[in-house]
Amino acid sequence: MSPYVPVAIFLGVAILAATAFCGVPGLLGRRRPNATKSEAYECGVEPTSGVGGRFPVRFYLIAMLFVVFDVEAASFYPWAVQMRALRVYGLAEMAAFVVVLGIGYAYVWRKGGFEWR
Amino acid sequence: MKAPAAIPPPMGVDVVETTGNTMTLSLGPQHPSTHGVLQVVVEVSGETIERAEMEIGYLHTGIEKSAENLFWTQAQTVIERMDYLNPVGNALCYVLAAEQLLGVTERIPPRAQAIRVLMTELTRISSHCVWLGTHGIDLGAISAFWYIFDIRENVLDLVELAGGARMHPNYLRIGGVNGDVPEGYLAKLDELIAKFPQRMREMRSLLQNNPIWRDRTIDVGVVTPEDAIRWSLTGPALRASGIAYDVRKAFPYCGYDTYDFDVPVRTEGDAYARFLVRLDEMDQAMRIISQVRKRLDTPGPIMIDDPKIAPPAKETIALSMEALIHHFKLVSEGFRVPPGDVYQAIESPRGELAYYLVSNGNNRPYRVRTRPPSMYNLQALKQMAIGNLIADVVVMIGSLDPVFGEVDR
Amino acid sequence: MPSSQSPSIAGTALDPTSVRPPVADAEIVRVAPAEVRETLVRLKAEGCSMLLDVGAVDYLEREPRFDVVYHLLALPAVAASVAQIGTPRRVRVLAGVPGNATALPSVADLWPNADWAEREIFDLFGITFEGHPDLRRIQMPEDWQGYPLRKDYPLRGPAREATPRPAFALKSNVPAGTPPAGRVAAALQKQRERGPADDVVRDTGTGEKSST
Amino acid sequence: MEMMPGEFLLGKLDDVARWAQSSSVWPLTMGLACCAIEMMSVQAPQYDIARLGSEVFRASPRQADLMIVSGRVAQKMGPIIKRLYDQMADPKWVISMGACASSGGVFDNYAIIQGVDTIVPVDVYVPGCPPTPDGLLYAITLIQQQIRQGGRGGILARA
Repeated sequence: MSPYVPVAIFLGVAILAATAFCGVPGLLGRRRPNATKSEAYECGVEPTSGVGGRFPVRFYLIAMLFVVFDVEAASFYPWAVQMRALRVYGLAEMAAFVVVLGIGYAYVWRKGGFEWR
Repeated sequence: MKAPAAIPPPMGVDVVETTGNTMTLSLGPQHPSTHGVLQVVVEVSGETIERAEMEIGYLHTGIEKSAENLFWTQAQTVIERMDYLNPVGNALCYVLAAEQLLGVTERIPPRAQAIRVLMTELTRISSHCVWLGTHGIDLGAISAFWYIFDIRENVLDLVELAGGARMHPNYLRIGGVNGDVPEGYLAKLDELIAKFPQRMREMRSLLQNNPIWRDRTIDVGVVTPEDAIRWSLTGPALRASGIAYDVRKAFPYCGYDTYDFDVPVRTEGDAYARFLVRLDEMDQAMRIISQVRKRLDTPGPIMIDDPKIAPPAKETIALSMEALIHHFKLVSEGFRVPPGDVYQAIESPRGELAYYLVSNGNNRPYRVRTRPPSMYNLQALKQMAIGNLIADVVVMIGSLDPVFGEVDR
Repeated sequence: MPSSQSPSIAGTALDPTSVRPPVADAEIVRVAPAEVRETLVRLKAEGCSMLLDVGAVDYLEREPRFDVVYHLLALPAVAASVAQIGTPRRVRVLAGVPGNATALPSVADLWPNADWAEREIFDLFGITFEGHPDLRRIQMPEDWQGYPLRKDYPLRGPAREATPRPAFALKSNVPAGTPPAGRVAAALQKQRERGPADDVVRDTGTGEKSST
Repeated sequence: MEMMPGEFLLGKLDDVARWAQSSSVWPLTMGLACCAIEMMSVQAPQYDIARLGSEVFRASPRQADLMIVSGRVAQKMGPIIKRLYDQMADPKWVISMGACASSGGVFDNYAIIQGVDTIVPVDVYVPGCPPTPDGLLYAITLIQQQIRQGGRGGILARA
């Protein structure tokens, strides 16, 4: 029994639960569509302009930067849990990771990527 | 393979915005941050607002038309529901205007005036509590809402104990007050006076030096003194821009010139200044209440002794014929108010609330025109919102504290 | 009449603004509609910097029929303390507008806060303001007919004024002696069947199916 | 649902669904007038609507089950409320809070719609002007009672 069976079971249960929670109410729930219900909700008034149109690029910029630094923060968790076991090697590895990302952070900060205007 | 066109410049971070397309959004009548039924149609390019158009009228109740079809005392019921955060203030302004037309302002017993001041200041504190709670929620400070509503419940208990209802007590009358404060009331009032400073310190420590709160409110919605005058802002919005105009000091009524309290003023004119002015106003209100509390020790009449206006005491009706006649006339057709028009202003938590009352000698008001401070304060948002982010507009609406029962009347 | 059944006893004064109550609330300036604008410009130059409010009143029998009332206040336009402000000068300008020519020059350019006030007067009284940036209804829906705050506009709106109030609301208009009907009769009948003795205490246990 | 000897709870699936639906009725954030301020007091810790599972006031009608019409309904607001009600997901309930929403209240005039039940089907009327927070809490328990005892809701009620 390879050590990865528990991981597979865990993954299977997670996917099963997710589809169950989303799917079953969809199947058993009541369907009463009407014209207004399918329209876009805009605070109670008729929707004015279509949602199309192009978004300013600042939104994508901020989204990209967020993804980068959020993933960085998320990758601390596995290390933090096993900090005792990894001892100095883990610490050095993590420090290098942080320094590399720090350089990117400083670059974006100086270039004004965080300013909204 | 054709050589590619000129290689575009490296994607530098300082990107120049080329297309100017804007999106029209509606912060509609049903929106958590509009403090009621206001629709702000904003034309947005990215997050910055190019143009803000406000649509009101979603709570138009025709109060002024209803008041014209009710007796003088009955009209106070609908008028009290205009600014539902400050019901006693509305009733007070209407009652003072009617008394001026009747010419009985000097004959109102001092104890009635003291009770009126007490109820108005209590309602001012409860109104500022609701403002701070909702303003906090708009900026994510939800704990402020929980704490501040506890203070508000204590204040409303006192209003309910004396007036009979939490929000619209219908406690004032033309000529005085409906009934004296019950016994044991002054003891509960002392409890609140003793507890209040500590609770206010807690509230101040929660938000005043909170870095997020300061970042979100400092330099947001700045109003210069000239703009405040041009847009006819009054109340905390005006005093936060440096002009210390307070109707209680400029045109004293109800004996306000005999109480000593000072008018909090700041000069920055931004949302943070309005926040500080309102907090100081709550402390000043409590200072007035503690002075009124001393005056309530001396018993005295609470209604004018003119039988044409004040209904006779219940027990005298069975005994004396005149009392029965006065009671019958007052109940069946109310009293007449001599013809004339008057402009009576008071200091409501939102600014100068005033009634332009016209009577043609009938037993019903001929015209009750309200000067709605919220409407004029809210109108300034048209100019303040241009060039700001949508998140800042939410802060501005909260700091102007509009109440839509008063904006739409 | 929404709540009081008795009709209003007739008022005495045809023009209430001509009778001055013993009240010093403001200086009164009555002008003809033609010179409203220059009076306001003059007053603004004299220091009445804030336009407190613009209101309107409909005196149905009086000629000119409408009164548009401007309330002005003299406040310093710079930071000022309570002492410096003292008791500022308050002026009330009354402009009599005839019923057939209901038009006035707008002052929205002098004071921007007049924008909504004038729109509301147009919406509720039908008085138009020339030169107003965006004169349309503000309180009532766009397609609303009639001007509600006029004295000849019925209180409950033209549509509902035609339908009489439901009978149970006006106790006085049910002629005496008519036998009770509908729910009242049913309740009386149930009372008789139950008889006076066992006054049923309403069972408020949770199990009971609530009357929704 | 009753307790079986081995600590098992047996009950129809519909009852289980109704029990779940009734214990978390999420209201829509829609405050109109004075009753909205009392609705806020119900949300505040002193009256604490959280005890009934309804403390989550959803801003969008898509995620709300209960529409509390808290205040007077003006002529301009009528169509807005109809649209919001239509855009709420089924099953949905309506509480008409206060005299103004239920019957026009003290404002029997041109500007107020005389009772919100001319626009949306109302399940519970709350008397009072404004009703005390206890009144609203009792109204929400009535809604929960309706759900548990076979009103709209549940899983298999297709219609």
